[in-house]
Amino acid sequence: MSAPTIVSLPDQSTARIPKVNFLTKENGLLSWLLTGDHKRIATLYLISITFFFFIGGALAGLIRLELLTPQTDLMAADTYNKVFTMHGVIMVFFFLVPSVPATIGNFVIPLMVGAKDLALPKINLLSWYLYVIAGCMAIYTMAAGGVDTGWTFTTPLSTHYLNTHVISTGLAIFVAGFSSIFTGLNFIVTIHKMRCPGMTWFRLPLFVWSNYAASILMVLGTPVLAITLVLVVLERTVGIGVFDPAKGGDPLLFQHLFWFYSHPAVYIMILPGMGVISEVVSTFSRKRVFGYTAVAFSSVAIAVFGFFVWAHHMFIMGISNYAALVFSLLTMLVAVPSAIKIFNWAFTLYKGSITFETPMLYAFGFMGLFTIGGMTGVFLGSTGTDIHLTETYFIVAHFHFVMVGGMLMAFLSGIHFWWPKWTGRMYPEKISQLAAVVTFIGFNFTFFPQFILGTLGMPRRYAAYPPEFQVLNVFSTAGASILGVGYLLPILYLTWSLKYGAIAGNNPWQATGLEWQIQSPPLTENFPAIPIMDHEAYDYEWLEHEQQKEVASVG
Amino acid sequence: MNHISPVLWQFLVKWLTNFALFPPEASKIAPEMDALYFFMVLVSLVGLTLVVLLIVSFSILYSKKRHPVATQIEGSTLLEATWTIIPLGLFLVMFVWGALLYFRIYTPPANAMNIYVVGKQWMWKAEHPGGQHEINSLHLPTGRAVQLTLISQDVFHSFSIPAFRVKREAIPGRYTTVWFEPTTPGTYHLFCTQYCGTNHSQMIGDIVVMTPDDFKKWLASSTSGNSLAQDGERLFASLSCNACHNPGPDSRGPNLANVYGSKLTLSSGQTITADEAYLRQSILNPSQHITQGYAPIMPTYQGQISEEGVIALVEYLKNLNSDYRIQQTLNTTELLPESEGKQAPAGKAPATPVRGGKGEVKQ
Amino acid sequence: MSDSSAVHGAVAEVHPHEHPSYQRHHFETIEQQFDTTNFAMWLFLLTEIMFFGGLFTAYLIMRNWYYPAFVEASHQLNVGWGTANTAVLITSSFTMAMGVWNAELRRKGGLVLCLVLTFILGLAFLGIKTIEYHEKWEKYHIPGIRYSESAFLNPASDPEVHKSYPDDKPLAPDMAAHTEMYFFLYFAMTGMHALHMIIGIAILGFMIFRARAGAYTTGHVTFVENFGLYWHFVDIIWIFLFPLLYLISRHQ
Amino acid sequence: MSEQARHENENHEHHIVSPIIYLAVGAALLFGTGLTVAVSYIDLGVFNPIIALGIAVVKATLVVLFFMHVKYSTKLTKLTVLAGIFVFLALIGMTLADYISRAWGRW
Repeated sequence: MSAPTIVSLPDQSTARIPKVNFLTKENGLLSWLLTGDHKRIATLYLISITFFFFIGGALAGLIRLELLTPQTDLMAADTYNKVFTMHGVIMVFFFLVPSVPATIGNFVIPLMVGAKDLALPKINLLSWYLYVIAGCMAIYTMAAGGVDTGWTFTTPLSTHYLNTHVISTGLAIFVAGFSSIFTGLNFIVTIHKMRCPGMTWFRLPLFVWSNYAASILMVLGTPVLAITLVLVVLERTVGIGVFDPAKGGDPLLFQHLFWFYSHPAVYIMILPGMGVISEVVSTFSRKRVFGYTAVAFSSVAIAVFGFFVWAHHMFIMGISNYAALVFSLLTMLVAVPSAIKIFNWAFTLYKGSITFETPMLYAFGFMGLFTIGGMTGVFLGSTGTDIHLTETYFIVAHFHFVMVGGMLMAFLSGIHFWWPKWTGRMYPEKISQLAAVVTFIGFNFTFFPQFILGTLGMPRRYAAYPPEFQVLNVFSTAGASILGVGYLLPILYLTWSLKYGAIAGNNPWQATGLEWQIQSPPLTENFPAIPIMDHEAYDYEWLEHEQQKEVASVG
Repeated sequence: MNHISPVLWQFLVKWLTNFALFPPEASKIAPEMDALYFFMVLVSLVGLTLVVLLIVSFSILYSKKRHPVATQIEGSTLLEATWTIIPLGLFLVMFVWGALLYFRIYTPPANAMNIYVVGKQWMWKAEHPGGQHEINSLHLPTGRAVQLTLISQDVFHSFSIPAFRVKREAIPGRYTTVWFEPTTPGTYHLFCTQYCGTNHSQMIGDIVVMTPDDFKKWLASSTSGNSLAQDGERLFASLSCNACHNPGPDSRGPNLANVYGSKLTLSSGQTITADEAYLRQSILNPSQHITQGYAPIMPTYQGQISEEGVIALVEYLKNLNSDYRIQQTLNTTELLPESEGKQAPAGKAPATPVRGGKGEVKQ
Repeated sequence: MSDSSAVHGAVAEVHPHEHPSYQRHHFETIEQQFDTTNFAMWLFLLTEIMFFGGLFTAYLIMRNWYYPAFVEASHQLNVGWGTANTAVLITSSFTMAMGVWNAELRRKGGLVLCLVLTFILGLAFLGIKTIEYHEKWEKYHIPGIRYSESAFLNPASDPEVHKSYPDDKPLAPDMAAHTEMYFFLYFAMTGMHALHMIIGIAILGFMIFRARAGAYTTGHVTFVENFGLYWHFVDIIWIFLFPLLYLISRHQ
Repeated sequence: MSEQARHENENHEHHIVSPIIYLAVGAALLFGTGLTVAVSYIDLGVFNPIIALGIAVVKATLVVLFFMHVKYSTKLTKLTVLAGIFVFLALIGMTLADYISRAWGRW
């Protein structure tokens, strides 16, 4: 593409990566393992999350391979059940929930608010260690033979009818939950208390707002999941009966408590992604986000309403019809802020000056796929159509459109966007644009047929299925292999760029955030002097002015 | 390539000739559900087109090449209000429309024919009131409202008939209901859609919809000799329920004739309608709802009667319209072999051997 | 750090810019550090509220369902011990609050005394709890491990309780089985509470050690204050557990 | 620190609560404990749990306001406490709403 670009790199012949930065400040394994620096912890998180993403991805590949044919020929039914359970557990709790907040959020939030670090650096490190411990427990579970409850741990199946490693998985999620709580807690405190002078709430970048909203959900939702899993473990070990209908307990109570976390968890996953999109769309159209306040408050609205919609996962499970009515209505209300965001992003482009670098391509992908994912969510939130569509491949397609089409696109967009800041080097533009396009095509190929499969009635979590569903499943599997390539490419060229990428300079995108006004990679203490925020967020005129001043002073 | 492509080609031809975007509509509710579904698809398509159109046209019009300097715009309250209110309105329409369908599907009409369905790992058992038992299949007549009363013996299952657009979880320990009216004869898929363990994907079956005449023939040919209520009657007698529940003046338990559907006053002062769920609860957890004027002396039958047994008892009580019938069971008690019912093992309906395979085939 | 004094002229006047040793490098002022850790502690307490929230929900639902079982099972608890424990815990909350006050006024002796008192009262609470748990063990009221319903099938078999609650009728067998649910929830809630107490007491021990070295009486009260919040929170949980588990069925 | 945060600081300034207040609160809590035990033995029907929980709420409020210094804290702290109570009640209230309304239309 010979389209004009906003990328402005320093003169490559003279440019050097700054000698002193957070990566080089201290050396040795211990300096990493005992670090309090949010940027180093973010790096640790990035590595461990990528590791789990590829485990989860490999499991997804196995699922698609098994579903290539209607029979259970690649693996037996119970193996298949273990594979999709571990895929769900790893992707949800070890990739999606911590993905953007713990990596990108951890890296840029202190930079964006103009702080030297997160408020509680030791807690931040503790959160990473908890994540690693939980991850080891999950891997132990897999090595020891896996678990086949489905990631939803439906009682009484998980408590009394299965003999797999439910306890170790439950405890792994319990520990991972605390890792997530500490990350969220840290963000809230940082955003409240560590903003630099002049950084008012409405000067914060929208990425900060959306992470703030997600953190509220993390802090208030996750403990309920924790106690629920404790009860499941006790049910298995002691047999206490709260969820056991044979002893007078109520399995629906488990569903209530589980979804009280696990629905807000969906917003924990998607909100930070939305924040990334706000940053990227604004930067590459050189324009302030259209209706900043509306986008900011829609994040908070999603967080608040997100607590009151959990029972829409239980419409056909025998909750009261009247409760279903209320939860359905609230679900409709929570869909509105997402619609607002989509249109606001689209109108940010209006009268902008748009360029099409990789992060922007991923962001476009996000907007399209999230629109489909969000709208199909309304299909499931409406009580009537939910009866037909729930528990089929329609729901699988829906949440993959939101989580993979939405969140993963946003994650990749953000990784590419902040890669120059993180490493000081640019990723190769051409091949990454190719990867973005491949991902988009592969994704649609994989998951769009699943909407049709679901409407036709193919149930989820089936190792074998009626032969008439095969063609669409073949499409889906074929798409998954394209998608796999799309995900392998970034890890290859991003690793390559660590050594061979062009030197990025301070502000390759000419973005306005505080993080772009400092050296890349940043210093350990982020800012040589505490910055003073004297302009609004996304103020491109201010940036131009500053740059002119700089040129003038150098000249 | 040579090896694979004929196979793929075969698939594609087969698929393209049978291509469907939605399953057959075989119940009265299905077209209505599809109407809402297509309305939603339409709204989604319009919304998606709008978003894609906006992105593409802005990308072309305002690319850096054409529009090198961006014009800063703060926002527009009017526009934002528009795209808040219009989606909200559309979503509310979908909410109301969906809720109307939901209430219809989960509120069975009074005159519906009731079929009991028991889910267990990994099979569906259907029990017709006439005593026909089926496994992994369900025969239904067209043109008649059918209510399913579902329960699970172990874990959550979900009874899903895509062609009817209905689905309901079978929950352990509680009855749930769903109803539909089949319209088109044919054989349709029955799926368990709630993940229920290793052989979840084998918990499938056939829904066979027949014309009323064929259905009558089928009923006649697959009867087990006893109706469900008769099974219940024998169980009632063999468990000696009538020792207390009889019309005598000094009976220790309430008389059960005509109890179904009546309003009972409980010892706690509450009133409650005796429906299937209430009858089931009263057999398994009798002391939870004590009828006013009686002592909580009834033993629990939890773990002693299988779900099928409870269903038979409930069906018997539902059809119990006169004291005379109870008197009769009282008299026939001695005639019954002692063993029946008392040692009814879990999972087996007493008195009636469950027929293996598809009930109708063997006649 | 001199850069911040330009921005914070006003603050800087009040607090001359010599940073105390306990100020962490990424904070500008000690007030900011205090505010931040205090706020973080409150957020942590929010997660604790939600953690107990699941148990409270389960308790309320099950109590509604199996009311007679819950009434009679709660008669098995010893109100005397329960009241004593509530008093002990409230007093410990008071001594903890006084400890914070002493720390704020930089009175080392007072602080150590208060912390030791809190420590002792905390141990007393756990001691009484142990007596109660032991009683449950003796009476076969440990759900899932050592359980017998006989006291509910035949109240006269437990003369002690029967004397105080002569109106308790024998429960029907199916209802008596649900008393186990009450005791499970009792152990889950009080056990989770006791776990928090144990953690608190461990931290208290550490604090007494440090307080004697004068660590908290130099004006840096954050740790004592935040621990106080935790301790009071644990007290509040008990303030709700006590009536829910012990009291609300006493009149029957 | 933002202006807002600085502003919050000004009304914060480590308000030191007098021990007399602590003593009074402690006494009130002990009195509340005695009261709630005494009242629980009087048969008031449905009001027994309501009164018991009412007293508990008052006691908890005293602890939060005085022992935990919320009365003298910033708006942010007060808001945090309220948010916690709100979500806690949402969990319990909306779950119970399902259980209560399940039987509607059936009796």
